[in-house]
Amino acid sequence: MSDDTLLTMENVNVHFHTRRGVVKAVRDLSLHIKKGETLALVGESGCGKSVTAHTINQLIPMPPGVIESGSVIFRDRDLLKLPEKEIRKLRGTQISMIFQEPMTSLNPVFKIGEQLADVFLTHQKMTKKEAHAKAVELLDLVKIPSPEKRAHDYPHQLSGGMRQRVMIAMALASPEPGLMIADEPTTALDVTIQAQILDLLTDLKDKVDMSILLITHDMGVVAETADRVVVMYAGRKVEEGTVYQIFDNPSHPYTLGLLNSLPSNEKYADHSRLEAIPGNVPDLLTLGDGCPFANRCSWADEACEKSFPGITELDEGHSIWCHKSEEVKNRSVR
Amino acid sequence: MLFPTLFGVVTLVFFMIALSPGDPARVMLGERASKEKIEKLRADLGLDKPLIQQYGLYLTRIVRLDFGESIKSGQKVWDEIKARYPATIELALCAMIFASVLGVWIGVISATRKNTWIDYTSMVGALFGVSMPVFWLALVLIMIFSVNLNLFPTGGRMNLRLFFQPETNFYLIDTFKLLLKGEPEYFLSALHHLILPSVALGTIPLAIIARTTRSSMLEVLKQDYVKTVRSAGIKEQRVVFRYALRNALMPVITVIGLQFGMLLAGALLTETIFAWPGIGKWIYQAIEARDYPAVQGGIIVISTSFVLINLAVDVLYSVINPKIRLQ
Amino acid sequence: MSESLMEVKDLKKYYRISSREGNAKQTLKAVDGVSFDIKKGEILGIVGESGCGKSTLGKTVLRLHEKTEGEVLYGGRDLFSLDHKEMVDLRKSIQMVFQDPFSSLNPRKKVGSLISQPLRIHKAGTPAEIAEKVDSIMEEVGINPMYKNRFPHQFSGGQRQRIGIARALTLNPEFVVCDEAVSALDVSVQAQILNLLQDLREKHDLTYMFIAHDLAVVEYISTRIVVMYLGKIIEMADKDELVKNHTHPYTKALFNAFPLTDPHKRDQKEKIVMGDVPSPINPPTGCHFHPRCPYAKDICKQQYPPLKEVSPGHMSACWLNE
Amino acid sequence: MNSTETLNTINAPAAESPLAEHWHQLKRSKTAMAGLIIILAFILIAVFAPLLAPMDPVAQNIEMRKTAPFVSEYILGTDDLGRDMLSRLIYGARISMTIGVIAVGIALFFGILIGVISGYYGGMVDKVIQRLVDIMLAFPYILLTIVIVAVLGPSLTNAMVAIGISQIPRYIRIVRASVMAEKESDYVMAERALGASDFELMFLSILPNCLAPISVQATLGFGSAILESAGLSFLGLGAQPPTPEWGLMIASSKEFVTSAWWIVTLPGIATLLAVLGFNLLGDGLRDILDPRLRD
Repeated sequence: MSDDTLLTMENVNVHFHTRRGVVKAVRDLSLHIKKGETLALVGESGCGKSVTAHTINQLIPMPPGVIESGSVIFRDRDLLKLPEKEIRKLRGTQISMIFQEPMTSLNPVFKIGEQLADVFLTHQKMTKKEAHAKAVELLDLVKIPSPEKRAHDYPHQLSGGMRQRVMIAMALASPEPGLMIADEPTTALDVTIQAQILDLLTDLKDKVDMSILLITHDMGVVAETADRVVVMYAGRKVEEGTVYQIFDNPSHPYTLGLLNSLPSNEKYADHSRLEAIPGNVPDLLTLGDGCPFANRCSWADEACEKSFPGITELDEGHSIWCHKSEEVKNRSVR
Repeated sequence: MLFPTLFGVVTLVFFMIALSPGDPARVMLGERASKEKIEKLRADLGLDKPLIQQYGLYLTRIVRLDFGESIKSGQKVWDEIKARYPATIELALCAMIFASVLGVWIGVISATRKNTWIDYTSMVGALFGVSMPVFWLALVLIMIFSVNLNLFPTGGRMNLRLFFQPETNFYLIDTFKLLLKGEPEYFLSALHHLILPSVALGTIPLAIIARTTRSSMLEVLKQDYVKTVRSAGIKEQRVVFRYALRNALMPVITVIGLQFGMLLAGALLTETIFAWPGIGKWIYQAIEARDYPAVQGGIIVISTSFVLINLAVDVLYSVINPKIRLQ
Repeated sequence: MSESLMEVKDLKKYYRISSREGNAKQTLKAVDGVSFDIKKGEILGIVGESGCGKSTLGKTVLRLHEKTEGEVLYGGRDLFSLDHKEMVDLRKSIQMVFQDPFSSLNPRKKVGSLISQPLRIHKAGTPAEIAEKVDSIMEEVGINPMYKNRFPHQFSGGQRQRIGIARALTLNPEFVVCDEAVSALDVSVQAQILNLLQDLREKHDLTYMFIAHDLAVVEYISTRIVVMYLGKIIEMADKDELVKNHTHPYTKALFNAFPLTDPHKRDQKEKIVMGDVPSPINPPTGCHFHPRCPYAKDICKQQYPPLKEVSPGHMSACWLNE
Repeated sequence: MNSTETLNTINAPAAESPLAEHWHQLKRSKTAMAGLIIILAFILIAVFAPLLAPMDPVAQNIEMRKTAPFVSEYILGTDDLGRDMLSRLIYGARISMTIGVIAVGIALFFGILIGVISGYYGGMVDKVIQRLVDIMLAFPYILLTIVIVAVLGPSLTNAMVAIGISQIPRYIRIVRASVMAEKESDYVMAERALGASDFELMFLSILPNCLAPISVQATLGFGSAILESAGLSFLGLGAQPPTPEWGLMIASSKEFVTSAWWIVTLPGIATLLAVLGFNLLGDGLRDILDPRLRD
């Protein structure tokens, strides 16, 4: 990998041991994040995108989760081999995270200024006063109006959008932010607020030198903010490319189906029937080794049921994992 | 909130006693008393008046803390309560301090070491704790520590050989003054007499507090905001004690308040065993003697305390929970 | 213009909110003087952000909540003037599909019993007839009738939503309120359900009131769209007219904020409105939108603008239209 | 996303009712199973007491009084009147189980009825009921039972009734809270939209979904009823001599702490075990049925 790579994930497998059996939540996943880029991990519920994120900062509940194999190299160190203490040091200093539900992500009994200042106090040597000043500075950076006053508010006094800003500020409170993992950061927010938060994230990425791993199910959010996209389905990566490659030339049947299911797709301006993907997401428990999308795919044949396909490189940086790449290509003009 | 509840309590007590079978006058004078005598006493007590009038009379007296006179001793009920209640409160407080401090500590340790032997042992212990009759535990403790090991006195508040004149009836306060004057034996004796009853009374609350703390702590540790501080790299110990504990304590405080109230009521069961001259033992004897004014007064005092404790809990609750404070 | 099926006249639904401390009660005006009508066969989309009252509106027009003021005329009769028996009777023709397919089905009941419940309540047939009807409706919504002895938790979100739809349709209603009926579903399943709703409408001659926060979905399915903000209708027009010629700044903001699925257009967008959605308990004076509106004038701060027709069938409530 | 959730929702293999599901979970909970076994043992002892007890529980044998355990045909020794401890303990189980059933039965019946009405209708009805509950809860419940027995007159039956009555407020609270929560859920709204009647909604739709917290409380309430009745008997307000009630047995052992440990300890251990059984089962049930519901 070249020098501008911040994080490389190789062949990661994550299993959950449940009463009914083993759930292979993430299978053979490899991906990389470059410095300064926003990588979107997109897919529907159960596709393993959140598990992937939690693998990076080691927040997978174990048990029942087990990281079976693979490596996650972040700034030349394998995160999966680091002791808990080191990981904790990395979290908050170099890898930070914001969650979907800003309502529950902040401690209800502490003022937001206190919570922010505490992150500074943990990682840097400074007085309480300095930490508070820093906290206010950050609140200003995430465009919270009258930050000095807001620092003395409790979380429940803020709106959802404001809370998410505070969460972003928490993530930025480190001395050397490297990677911010944003797990569905706008899903719980209203659309006008979502637009503001997405704007803020894009803005900040330029101001603060960091990469963002954006986890989302919303193709619109991806189109607005991502540089590169990894599409996941049932624990597998099925397509990867730049945001333009993915939206201009979606090539995996699943990506294609996903984009075609969107009512906002321009082809439905005439009110025509939506081209929905038939069927349901497969049960991860009983899923075999074949292509997980095979049972919903109109191109699928026996080969698809049997084995998971290898990589097909379509363009520089644009790859799909599909047995039927040729056939799909001939029909996938959007 | 407070006054309507108290009013309700007082009313309920009145009607339950008033409607109970048996004639207090007859109880007081004995089975063989003449009819005239009983009628006269009934008139003296106001029992011949209509119920609603009795109730009005009763209310006006209660407001002035006049609970009437004890049938058995002839003394003013309020004076008897004043002489005895401090003993009960002193014991309950000691038991509660013992239970809260140890209970919260055990609960936190168990929660942070979930599924280790420490956790299992303390939780099995706690389960036994909540399953025991308190008076039985008291008896067993006396049997082991007083009778067999001879470590603690079997009852009473002070070595009877020490001549002691209480002022406030809170022995620890009274004797502390003597301690400062250089007479430590009084204080030590009072303390010595308090230990066994406190442990006996405190064990059940201890178990309940430990269980509540543990489950509340586990719940809080699962919350997103704990994930947030963890993902901000803050040390686990700080996560637990600074961030999580304060949230986890909220239900615990409610339980502590509730248990404190229960202890005051539970005094009825334990004070006789430890020959503790408190209000519980006194009410117990009053019930046996069907001494209604005393029973009435005692119950009102205990339930009022219970209501006040709950009020204090609410206040404390709002101090640590900004959501309630500001709304 | 076809006949109207339901007429809503100046409908208000207020809630008294008591704060924890003290007895100071506040009024939440969830729906604050809303008037519109629904014509037979149309799909009326109601769109707005959280707190705009769209969901309360949906439940109030079905009298699942009691009104505070106003009228809801259905077939000429005011819903709120009906007695209990008449109302139960009317429920056969007005139905609702709920947002959350996980909470809108009683977890303790089997699917067959859930779907047959309305038939049993209204005594619509013998047990055999009911069983037959359940089978046919299950097939119609795409659930194999052999699964009728299963419990809701054994189905996926999309399947449950199909069950919910089946149940709403067993009594052959003519009017169905879909309250965020697809927003809890994954995109690929959402498309299936939208198609199903369309198919059923054609087959059974249904009229929908389709409530959603997702502009794309509303835009796709509706024939006419109502935009709500803090309890009031701020704009209302036929779908194409609203999409192309919306005049209200909030509608503009909404369209603008909605993420497009085209990365090439991401830099061409206008700057979006700042600030939060105010609380419906204490909405701003004058036009509720003025604190966030880039075009706000003095009058906007003082007086609420009337809902006026700006072109045939297109209503908008904004002082800028004057 | 949550992978375990996916499991429950997708292609579940066979029809499994929520109850069957709970039973499977219960079987895997060691706590609950331990509790269940203890309870079953006590129930069996209670039912077959006449067959199991080696002697008449009230027959006195003055010559053999205060015989220590394991030295004579009185396996667990005799009390101060020479009655067989083991037989008394066995018959005591009968009494304690009866107390539990009757007290919990009374509390459940009224608690559910009042709680459902209060929670479902809300408004004035609810306010009045809640005020009364507040007042009842303003008494520590031990005191409340004592007052009720004092009013009714001391006897075992009255003790059971008193315990039942004093437990009612707890059930009202729990039932009301969960009814109020359930009432707001979409499925109730959905069934109302279908035209279901209030009665159907209250007792056929909502109540079955509130059974989780109720059954937890009932199990724990069974244990506390046993404890309370022991307390009442200890105060002389419950069972009267020579009834072999455990609390009464402890009460009459007060004077033997120096001389006969078994008279003191055995009835207490029996009480402890029985209550422990219910608490274990209650804890297990709570973990399974409602992980959020903890005291």
